[in-house]
Amino acid sequence: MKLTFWRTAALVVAALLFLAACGGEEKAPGTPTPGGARQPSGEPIKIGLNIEQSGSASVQGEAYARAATLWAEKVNREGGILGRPVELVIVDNKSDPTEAAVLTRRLVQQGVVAIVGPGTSPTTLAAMDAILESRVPVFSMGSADQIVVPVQQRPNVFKTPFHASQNVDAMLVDMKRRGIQRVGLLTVNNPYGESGLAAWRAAEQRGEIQIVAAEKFEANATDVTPQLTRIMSANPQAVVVWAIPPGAPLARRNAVENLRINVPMYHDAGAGAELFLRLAGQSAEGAFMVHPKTLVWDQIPQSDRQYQALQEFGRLYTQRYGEMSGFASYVWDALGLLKAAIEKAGSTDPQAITRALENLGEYVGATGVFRMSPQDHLGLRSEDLVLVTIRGGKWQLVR
Amino acid sequence: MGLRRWAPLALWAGAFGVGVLLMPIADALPFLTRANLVVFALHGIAAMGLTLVMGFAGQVSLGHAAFYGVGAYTTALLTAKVDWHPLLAMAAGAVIAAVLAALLGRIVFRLRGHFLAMATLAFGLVFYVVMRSWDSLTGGNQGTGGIPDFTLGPLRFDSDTSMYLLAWAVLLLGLIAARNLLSSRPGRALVAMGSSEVAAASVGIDVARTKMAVFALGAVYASVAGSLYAHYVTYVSPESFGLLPSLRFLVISTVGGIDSVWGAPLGSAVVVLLTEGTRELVPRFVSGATGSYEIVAYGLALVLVLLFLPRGLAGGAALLVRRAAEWAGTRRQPAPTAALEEVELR
Amino acid sequence: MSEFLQFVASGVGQGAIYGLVGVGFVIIYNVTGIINFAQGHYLMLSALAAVSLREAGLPAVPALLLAIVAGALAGVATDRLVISPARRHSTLTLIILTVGVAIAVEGLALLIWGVNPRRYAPFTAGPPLEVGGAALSRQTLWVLAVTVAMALALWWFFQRTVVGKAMQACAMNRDAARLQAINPAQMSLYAFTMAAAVAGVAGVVLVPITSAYYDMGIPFGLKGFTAAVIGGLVSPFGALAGGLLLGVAEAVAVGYVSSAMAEGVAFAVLALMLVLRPEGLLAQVRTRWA
Amino acid sequence: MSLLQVEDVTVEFGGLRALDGVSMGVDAGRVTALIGPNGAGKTTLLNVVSGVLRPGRGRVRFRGRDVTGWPQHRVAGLGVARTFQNLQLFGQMTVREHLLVGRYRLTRTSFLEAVLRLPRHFREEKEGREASDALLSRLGLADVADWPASALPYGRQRLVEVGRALASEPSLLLLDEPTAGLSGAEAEEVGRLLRRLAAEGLAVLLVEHHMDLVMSYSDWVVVLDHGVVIAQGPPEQVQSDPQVIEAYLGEEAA
Repeated sequence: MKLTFWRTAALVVAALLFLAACGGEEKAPGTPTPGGARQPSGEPIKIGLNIEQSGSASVQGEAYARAATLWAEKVNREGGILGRPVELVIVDNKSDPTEAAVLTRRLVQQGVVAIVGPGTSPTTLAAMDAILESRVPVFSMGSADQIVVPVQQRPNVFKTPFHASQNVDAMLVDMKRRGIQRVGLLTVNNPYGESGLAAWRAAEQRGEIQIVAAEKFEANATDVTPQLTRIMSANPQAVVVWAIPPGAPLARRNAVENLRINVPMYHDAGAGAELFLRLAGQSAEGAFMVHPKTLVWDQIPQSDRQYQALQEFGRLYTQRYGEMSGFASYVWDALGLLKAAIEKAGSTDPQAITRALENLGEYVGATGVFRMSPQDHLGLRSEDLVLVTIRGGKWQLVR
Repeated sequence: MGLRRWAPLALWAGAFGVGVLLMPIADALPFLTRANLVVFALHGIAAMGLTLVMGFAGQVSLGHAAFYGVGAYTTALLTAKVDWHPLLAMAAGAVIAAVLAALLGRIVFRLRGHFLAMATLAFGLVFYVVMRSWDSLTGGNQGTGGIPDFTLGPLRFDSDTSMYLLAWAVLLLGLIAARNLLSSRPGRALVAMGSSEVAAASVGIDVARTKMAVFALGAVYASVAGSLYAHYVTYVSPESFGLLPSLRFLVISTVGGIDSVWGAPLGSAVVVLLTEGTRELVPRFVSGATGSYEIVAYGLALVLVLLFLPRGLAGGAALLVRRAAEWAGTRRQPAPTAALEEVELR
Repeated sequence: MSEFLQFVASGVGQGAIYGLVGVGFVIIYNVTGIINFAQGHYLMLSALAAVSLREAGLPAVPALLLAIVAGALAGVATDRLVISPARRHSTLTLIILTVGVAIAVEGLALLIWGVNPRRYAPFTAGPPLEVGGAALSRQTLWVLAVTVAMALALWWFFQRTVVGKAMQACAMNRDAARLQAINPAQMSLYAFTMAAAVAGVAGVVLVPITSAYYDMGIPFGLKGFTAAVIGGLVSPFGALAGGLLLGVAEAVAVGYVSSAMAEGVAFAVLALMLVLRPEGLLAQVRTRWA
Repeated sequence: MSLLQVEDVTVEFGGLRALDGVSMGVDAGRVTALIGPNGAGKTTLLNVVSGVLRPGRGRVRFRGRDVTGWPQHRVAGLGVARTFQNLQLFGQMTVREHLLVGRYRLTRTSFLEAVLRLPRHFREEKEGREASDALLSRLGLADVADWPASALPYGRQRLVEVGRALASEPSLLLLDEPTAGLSGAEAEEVGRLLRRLAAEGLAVLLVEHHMDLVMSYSDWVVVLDHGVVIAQGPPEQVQSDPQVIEAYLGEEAA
């Protein structure tokens, strides 16, 4: 058969259908049945989502989009906000700083009352000018401290993920308990890893830890054995990996399979929940991770203040998507905080929402207990982080 | 005399007016904002530099975003950290970009074939890595911010509208400069070189030097656009100056057409319309469509445009005008359409 | 010493992959004059297809073979749907067209597989082998074995088959080849198919080492291109050697220079190569492919 | 001493000798013709003189200055202009623009002066326009001054190339088969033009196939065969040289 244009086109279509049939993403069983709450009515409240659905941070963006969709369904099922339905305007900034800035302006023009996103530090910082001009409340899921600090210059900017420094503090607590004083750092060479590295350097300056080796690797690396070799030659008592998938599970595999590293390895909350288990396989056993309680939502005792919030989020999310993500609760809580603030303000005026957020008091979310104030646009404490490990292919709460 | 002198001025004033008219159009279209116009103008300026390089030096550059980055980082560092005037910082960026380009050109223009493409690729990537790694200067992966607004005397360019008007004015200045250049001794040398290097050399044109000069000029365009970008976003990080932005400039220039300096703004407009248009339209046809559909649509649209308009939009438009003139029989000049189609880039 | 061996062992494994991708660049560039930006995307397609076919329940061998075929078909499609209809356009336009293909293919992969990376189990389970104190994972051995096999197969193809010789002729002089009744359109189809197939092979042997995800095409394409240029962009074997050199240089740079700059070291090597030895490391093989 | 002197020039292409110890001279005010069978090395010699090729051995002197191996543009800068056997016109440029490009070496306007439209640009444009208009009417191209050169019939395209070369006001003009593809009448026209130019003091080196033209319009003829000068002298003398006749007959017989 001679391959003409049309024959090839037909072949490609067939191949695509075949791939789509067997390659499709694992999707969990259908949506939960709608509850009996009254139907929201009136003009919808528009909330913008400016997230990284493609590009370098797409693993995060995917979780953000899932959490947001799930949340909007739940809220609209339960009567909306102020009796009005919620409409999400989700846009993909392609992990591109410029697009993130432009899309912030576009969302404002489309009349959103608040924006969730951008979801990384560089996209947020690039959009900062647009965010400040927009005057609508904006929740970022970026980890860098300067997104909300100094708060006087960030009147309408909030964030939901713990500061990198808080993750470090939580790890340090456990290290002190084990008598670990010398650590080796392996960070991904991008803004995400950089924020972790900076937090560790700060801890070292405070004299809380000694960093004996700090190596970086590219986000798309296929082998980080050389970096780990370097780190181990400095004799650390523990290795800290600051990265997201696929880098984090790759580092774990290289360490265990190739180098048989026998010191404790700590990962940060970005390492990926079930994704980490899937990608690291057997090698995941015994790895430590500092994480919000969402990862072990079904192991948290009823006595915990977050019990309710975690049950609701954990159940809905895992039922729908079949797995948990370390990033999903940031958007879930950002939207929850916005809903609470709109209800407290009794209006969708952006300024009023911002004021209400600052005076919300305690808000118990899945990520942690938020205590936002005019001085603190995050409001989380590192005590809300837990240490988890992997046993028998499952996340287990250590403490 | 008076009329002849003022006619071009009126023409450019009209062109500026066209830019102003784009604003209500963008406002009326649901998927465009004035922020898109800013990006359109900035990318148009940078791509114009690339058009000059590709159209006249006949060389592909895969690292154009690095020069965009040189401008952006120079402005960022000089205005945010040492408080230089934006114009001075912009000039400094342009000089640095030109020098870097000249050095690079000096090395690679001795080579032949696609080596410039490769060398610029390598240069762009090394620049990207340096921006990421030189923490103390550039802020590394975290980028650097706190860049003040662009000011010009009493004027402060702090909104989308003012920034767009500024960028559009700069774009027109860039066009004027390019057209001034092309209709003069050094510009004719460029055009000559672009079509036959051996014949150009035979009338005394130093081909290597001229290529180097046009490469430096292209870098200046990119650098100026980068400086404006820094003032607009007020924050720069390496992500904006890597391989993908370089490819984007390449796409803009090619789609617009490299035979005319008008190609760059045309191409930039098309790329903005394609990205934003697919973002808006695709979800209407495919319910629940997310980012991935837009990317596919964008890629396919790009392929289709190039399949049907291989000389880009400017080339296609020129051809259309010629054909129309021929058809209407109003031709005062012969129409060498065949020759136009046969001009090949080496 | 064992540290150094570890760096080399890691580098060789990565470098073999770069080299296999680079081979595709060389084949397409020499036969058609095009630098194909979608080259790394064939690797991505095959890697993801392998995961999906395995998950769909196919045994390993047919799954891997089918995945390679899928990658090769993507090459066929690139040529027939995009390159062939645009044959008369300038080389520059053709290069940009491959950029469009790369964008569309990446979007399609995102559509089909989503953003999350996928894993594929190593071909053979078991602990890594110790070589002079350095650990060499079993999958790395697979990568090396397959690379050697590919090198032999390529040698056989270009030296012993009619089509291979015709492609070589095309590479040396396209006009002369045309005079010998070699159809350039047909050669272009073969070039794209082969390049995609070789990248596909790289993709399926690579997945177990790392994981498969939709945007792995650009980084691997870039490294493959660098490998091809180091090899002089004239010989598939130069590209393989260039890949190995690049992989080892990167790993050694991690060990002795700076892990943050390792990638920069690779590209600086590329830049230096262009300035000092634009004809590539293996200039003497310029006129012959083997 | 001749204006142009070629001494013992040898050029090899991968073991094949295209030129083998060629020596000759070209004088001001004369039309010198370079003839020989196909593949004799005529264009190669032109390429060596104009700087396209660097000879393996031998010297090229222009006005007594050793210009061997100089890059093309520097040789051109001294006042050596040339045309090409297979036309090398500039894409979509008009006829007048071709002439303006030809004046490159006579002008100085820089990138900056052009972009900013400084006085030198206007002055040189004005001079350039006047000079090229004069040259255009002289070549009979005035009526098509604003046409794209590529739209002209072949014969006039050749003339544009000559015009471009003349625009640089050279002292040595190298012409590579300027009458190829021209009608007899057009060729005659070119011949008369060359005589007039020589009369004005220009040195012309003409590579030509058209024997009638060579014999009636040149002052001096150099015959190349297989890269070697086999004869030179006034046309009538060369015409009767037995070696030349043999070389040409050999070609015709083959």
